[in-house]
Amino acid sequence: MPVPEWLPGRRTKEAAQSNDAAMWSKCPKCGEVLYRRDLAANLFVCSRCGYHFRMGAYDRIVSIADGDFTEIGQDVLPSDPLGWSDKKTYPAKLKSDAERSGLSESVVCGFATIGGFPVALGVMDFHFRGGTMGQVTGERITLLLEEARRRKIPCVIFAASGGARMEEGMLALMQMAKTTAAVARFMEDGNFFLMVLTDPTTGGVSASFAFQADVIVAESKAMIGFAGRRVIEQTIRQRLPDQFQTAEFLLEKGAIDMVVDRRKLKETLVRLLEYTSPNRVILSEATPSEQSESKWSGVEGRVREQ
Amino acid sequence: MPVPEWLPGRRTKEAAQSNDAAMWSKCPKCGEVLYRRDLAANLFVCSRCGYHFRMGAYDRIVSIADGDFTEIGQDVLPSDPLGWSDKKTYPAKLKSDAERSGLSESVVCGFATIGGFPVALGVMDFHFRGGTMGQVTGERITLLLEEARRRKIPCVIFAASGGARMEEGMLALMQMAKTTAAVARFMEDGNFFLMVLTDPTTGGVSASFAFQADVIVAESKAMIGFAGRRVIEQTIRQRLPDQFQTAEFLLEKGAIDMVVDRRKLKETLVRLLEYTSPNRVILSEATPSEQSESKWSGVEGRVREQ
Amino acid sequence: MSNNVIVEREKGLVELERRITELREASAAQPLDMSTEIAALEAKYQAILREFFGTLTPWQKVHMARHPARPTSLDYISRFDRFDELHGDRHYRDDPSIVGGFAFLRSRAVMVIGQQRGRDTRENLRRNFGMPAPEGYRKTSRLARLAARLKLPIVTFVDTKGADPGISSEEHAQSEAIATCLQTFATARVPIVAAIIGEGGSGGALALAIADRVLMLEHSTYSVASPEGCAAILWSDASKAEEAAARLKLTADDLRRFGVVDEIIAEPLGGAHRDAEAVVTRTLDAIDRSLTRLNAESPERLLDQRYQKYRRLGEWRAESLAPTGTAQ
Amino acid sequence: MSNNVIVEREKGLVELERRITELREASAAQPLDMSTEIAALEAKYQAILREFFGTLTPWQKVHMARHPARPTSLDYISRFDRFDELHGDRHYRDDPSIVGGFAFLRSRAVMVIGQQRGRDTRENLRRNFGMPAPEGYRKTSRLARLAARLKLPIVTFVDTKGADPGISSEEHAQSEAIATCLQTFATARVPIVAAIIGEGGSGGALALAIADRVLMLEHSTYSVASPEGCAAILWSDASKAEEAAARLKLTADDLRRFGVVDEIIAEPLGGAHRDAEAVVTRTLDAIDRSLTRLNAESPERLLDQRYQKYRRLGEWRAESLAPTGTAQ
Ligand SMILES: [Zn+2]
Ligand SMILES: [Zn+2]
Repeated sequence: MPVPEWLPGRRTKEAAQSNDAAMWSKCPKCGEVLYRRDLAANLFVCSRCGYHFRMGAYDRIVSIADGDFTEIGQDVLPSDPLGWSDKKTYPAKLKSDAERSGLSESVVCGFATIGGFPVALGVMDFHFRGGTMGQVTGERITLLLEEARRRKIPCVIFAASGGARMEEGMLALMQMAKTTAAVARFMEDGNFFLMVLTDPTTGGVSASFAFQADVIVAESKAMIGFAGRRVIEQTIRQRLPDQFQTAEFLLEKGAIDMVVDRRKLKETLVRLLEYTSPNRVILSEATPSEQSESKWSGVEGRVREQ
Repeated sequence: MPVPEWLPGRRTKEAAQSNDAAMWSKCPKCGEVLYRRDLAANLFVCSRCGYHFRMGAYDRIVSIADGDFTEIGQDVLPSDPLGWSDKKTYPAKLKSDAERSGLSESVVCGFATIGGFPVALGVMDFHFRGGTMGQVTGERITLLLEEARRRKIPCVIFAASGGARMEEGMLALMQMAKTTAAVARFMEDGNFFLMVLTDPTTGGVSASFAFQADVIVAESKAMIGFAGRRVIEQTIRQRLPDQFQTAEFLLEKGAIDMVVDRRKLKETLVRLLEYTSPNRVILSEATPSEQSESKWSGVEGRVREQ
Repeated sequence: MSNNVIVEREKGLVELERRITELREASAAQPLDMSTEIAALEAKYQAILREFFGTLTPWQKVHMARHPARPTSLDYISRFDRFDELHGDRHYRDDPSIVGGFAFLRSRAVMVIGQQRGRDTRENLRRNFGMPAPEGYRKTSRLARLAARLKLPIVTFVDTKGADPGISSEEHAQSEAIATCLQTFATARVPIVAAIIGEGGSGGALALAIADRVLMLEHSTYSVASPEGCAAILWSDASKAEEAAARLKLTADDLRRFGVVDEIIAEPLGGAHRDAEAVVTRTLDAIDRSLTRLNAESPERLLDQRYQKYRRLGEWRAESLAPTGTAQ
Repeated sequence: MSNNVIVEREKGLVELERRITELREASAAQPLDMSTEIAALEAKYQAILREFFGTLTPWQKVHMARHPARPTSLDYISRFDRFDELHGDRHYRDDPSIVGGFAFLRSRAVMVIGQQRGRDTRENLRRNFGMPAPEGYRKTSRLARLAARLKLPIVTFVDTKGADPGISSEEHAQSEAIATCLQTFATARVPIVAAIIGEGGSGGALALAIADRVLMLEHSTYSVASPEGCAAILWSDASKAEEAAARLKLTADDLRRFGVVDEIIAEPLGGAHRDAEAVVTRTLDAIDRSLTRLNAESPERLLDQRYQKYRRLGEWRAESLAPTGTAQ
C-alpha cells in the first residue's frame, strides 16, 4: 500500500509510527511479536493467526480507497451540549482522544473511488470515544448520505462503535433517528447501501443505520450485537459462550450477509459494487489492488466506463 | 337470524333441515345432543361446550351479512382439465359434492353489507371438496378482489380449506399465484383486506391469500397450518400435542391477530370495518344485529354516512 | 421496586392520610365540629406534599417514572373510545411487552402502539418488565406499516427501561428489529404522535418515539441510557446512577429545551398516579389536538417536516479547519 | 434414494459401460483391431439407452427429477460468470436449503436464488434435502426485494420436494413465509425468469416460480403435490404414488400445454446428469435470451403482463345459471 500524499498528519500516532521498523505490537490472540511496519503492510492482521487488530479510520481508507479521498464534514466539530463533567470535563476527553487518535470525531466521511467506482465512504474509528455516536458523528454521516443521494452513488460505511455517546445525552441518541431517516431517503431512491461491520459494533449504531443496509458484510471475528456482553451476562447471570455475538455467529443466525477476512475485503467490496453499478461490467480477473492503481479515477462522480 | 328471501335453495341439505325441529346433531366434543334448529340459531356452536361446528357458506353469509347478498361468479363452473378419474371420475365427484352441499364450488363470492359497510365477501366451504382450491375457486376469488378494488371497498374472506385440489393438478396450484397477485393489487391501492380463518385452513390457501391479509382473525379452536397434521407426524415420527396448529397456538406464535368466538364474530368484523371505513365513525353501542337491521343499505357501494 | 425513593417518601404520608380519613369519618358520625382540626391536618399534609414533591431532582424523577402505580400504556389506551388489540409479528411470537391495535380517540380512528410493563409482579413477568424483544419491535413495525397503508394516524406510548438484552433477543437480531422500527416511523406517510409516559430508555424507547410531535409527562424521563447503565458504562459502577441521572439531562424540561420534546404534560403534585384520571384525560386531549393540527398537512409536507426536525437535532461547532493534508 | 427407478436401470448399464471401456483400453494397448467389437457394443449400449430412457413414464420422470446425480442449483450457479452469495433472513437464521446472491450471467448482473438439495447425505442433512424452512423463504423475499430496489433481474432455480413440513416451520409461520414470497415475486418491478431444474413440489416450489418466463427441463416434474403426497391425500395410500404421478400431469409437456411453463429445455438421452455441462449451458443460454427479451419491456408493462399471465391460468365452464334465488 503506497501512502497517499494527503495522508500524513491524519493518521493515529500508532499508525504513523508504523514506518518505524523498530516499533512492535504483540498479537493479543497468539502472542506473536509483530513489527508495526509488517503489521501495517498486512492490513493490521496478525500474519501468524489472522487476528484482526482494530484499525484507524485513515488506515482503513488507505486500505480500501484507490488512493483518492476527499473528506467532508471536517468543519463539523463536537460541542458540549450537556456541560458534562465527571473525572474530566467532556471537552477535555474530546481533546485527549483527538490527540491520541489524530481524529476530530468518531467518524471520517468523504468521497473516494473503490476499484474505480465512485462511492461515499464513511469510516468509524473505535479509537475516538470508543467509536460512540455523538451529534457530530450523526451529522457527518447524514451529510455523507445526503450528498451520496444527490450524486446517486453507492454509500459504504465501516461501523465500529460502542453505541450512543453518554456525554451528549439524548442528543446523541437522536442521531439514531437522524441517520436512519437519511438512510431511508437514500435507499428510497434506489441507491446501494453497503455496510461493513468491524469489531466492535453495538448499541445505537448497530440498531440504526448499520442494520438498515442492503448488504451487510462483517470482518472475521468482529463482535456485533445490540446489548453489550457484560449487560447480557448481568441480566442472565451466567457467562456467555465465546462464539456469542461474533460475526460468524451472526452469519449462522441470518443477521448478516457474509463474513470476510480483512485481506479479502477490498476485493469483496469491489465485486459487490460491480453488481450494482449503473454501468454493470465485470472487471478483469486482476487483483483489486492492481486494478485500483491502473484504473484510478477522480472523485467527482465520474462513472467508470468500459 | 331471520332467513333472507334469497336464501332458500342455496343452503346445504343439512342446514335446510335445520327448520325441522326433530332433527338433531351430537356435539363431537362434549356429546351433547343438539337440535338442529337450536344449533342453527346458535350459529352452529354447541350451547354446552362452545364447540364450533363447520359452517356452510350460505349459513355463514346469513350470519355475517346484514341480510343482503349479491352473488358473483356463479356462472364460473368447474371443468376437468386433467381428465381425472380414480374410484370415480372428477366430474362425478363434483356432482355428488354439489348435490350434498348445494354449492357449485368451494367458495361463494359476492357483495354484501356488514354492519352497514359495503364489502366484498368470499366464503369458502369445507363441504365442497374439503374446501380445496381449484381453478374456479381461484377465479371467483380473483373476480371478487378485482371488483372490490374497482369499488374501493374492503374485502372479507372466510377461509376453510384442505389446500390445493389434487384433481386439477398444477392448474389448481397456480391459483395460489393468481389470487396472491390479485390480493397484492387490491392492497397496493390502500384497500383493507380482512381474513377470517375457520376450521380447517391449510396448504395452498393458507400459504397464499389467507396469510397476506391486513388483519387475520381466526375462529376459536380452528386448525390452521401449512402442512397437514398427518404429514408432520409422519415426518417427525411422533404424535403432535393437541394444541398444535390451533388458532390459540398461532396467536401465541404471533401468526394471527385475534381469536374470536363465532358468536362474537360479526360484532368484531363490524368493529374492524369501522376503523378502516372512509367515513370513520363509531357506531352506537347497539349490538351489530340491531344495527344491521336498522341501517341496511344497498349493495352498490353506497358508503354509510352519519 | 421497594427501593423506589418516591415510594419511600410516600410511606411517610400514609400515616397522615389515615389520620385525616379517620377524623373525617369521626366528624361525620359525631355532632362535634372538627373542621378546624381537619383543615389543619390537611394544610400540613399539603405542606408535606409540596416539600416532598414540589421540586424533584432528576434521580427522583427517574423513580417517579418507574413508580409501580404510575399509569401504563394500557391505562391510557383503555380510556380511548374504543380499542381492538392486534397481535403478533406474523413470524414467531406475540410479544406482550408491546400492545397495539386499532382504536378510536375522540371519534378519530388511529393505530395505537405502546410499551407495556406489568402492574404487578406476575404481569411484569409476562410482559418482560416492558422490555420488548425483537418480536415486539417487529409487531410495532408491522402495525405502523398497516396504519400507513390504511392512512390511519399513529399514536405511541413510550414506557420502557430499554429493549430486552437477553440471549434470544440477540439471536433474533434485536438491532435489525429496532432499526426497522426507526425506519418505518421515519417514513410512514401518516401523522405520528408519541407520548413519553414513563421511563424512556435508550434506543428501545426511541424505536417507538420518532414522531411528528413528541409529548412528555412532566415527571417522565427519557435518556440515552438508564442512569444505572450510563454509570456502568462510564465508570464501571452502577451505584453512581444518581450522579449519572443528574448529568444526563433526562427531564422533560431539559428535553423540551433541546427540541427533543415538543410539549410537556403537567402532572399533579406527587406524580401522575395521584390523579391518573386527570393526567390520562389531559394527555389524550393533547394527542387529539396534535392530530388535528397534523391532519391538516399533506403527507409530503408531513414527511419533509419530520425529516427536517430530526435533521436539525444536535449542535456542533462549525469551524473551517486548516486542512491537515490536501485531498487530491 | 436407492429405490430410484432410474438409478436401478442405470445399474444395468454399468457392466456394459465397463466392458466398452476395457475393450477400448485393450485396443489401445494391443496391435489388434477391435473397432468392430467396440462399435457393436456401443450400438448395443445406445439401443439399451434408447430402450431404457427413450420414452419415460411420468413416474420415471419423477425419479429422473430426483436423481442423486442430477445437476442442482449450485451446479448451474457455479457456471455463472460470477457469484457472490448473500445469507440470512435478517431475523433468525440462514437457511442453507436456499442459496442466493448477486451474480453475473453473460455479463449481466442479476440476483440468483435457488433451492439447494444436497449432493450427498451429509450435505442433504445440512440443506434439509432442499426443503426450505420459513427462514429460507424469508431470505428469498429479502433478496427479491433487494433485487427490485437495485433494478437487478431475478433468476430462480426450482428444485424441491416441497416446503419443510416440520414443527418449527409451522411455529415460524411457513404459510406466511410462502405467501410473502408469492406476493414479492408477483409485484417485483424487474424481469424474473424461473427454471424448474429438478422436482417442483407444490407451494414450496411455486414460492420461487412466479416469473415472467418459466423454463423447465425436459425430465423435470412440477406438481400440485408430490405423487406420494397426492396418493396419501386422495387414497390414504402413499404406495399408489405411481398412479398419482400418471394422473397429475406433472411433465414438462403437460405443463407447456397448460401454459404453466413457457419453454422446455432438452435433456440428453438418459437425463441431464449424463451431460451436465451441455444442459447447464443450454439452460443458461435460454435464461439469457429470456432476460434480453424481458429487459426491453417497461416495468409497468412487465408487471401487467405477469399479472395477466397468471390471471388467465385455468379453465372453467362459464354458463349462465338459472338463479336459485334472486339477490336483493
Ligand atoms: Zn496472532
Ligand atoms: Zn359440545
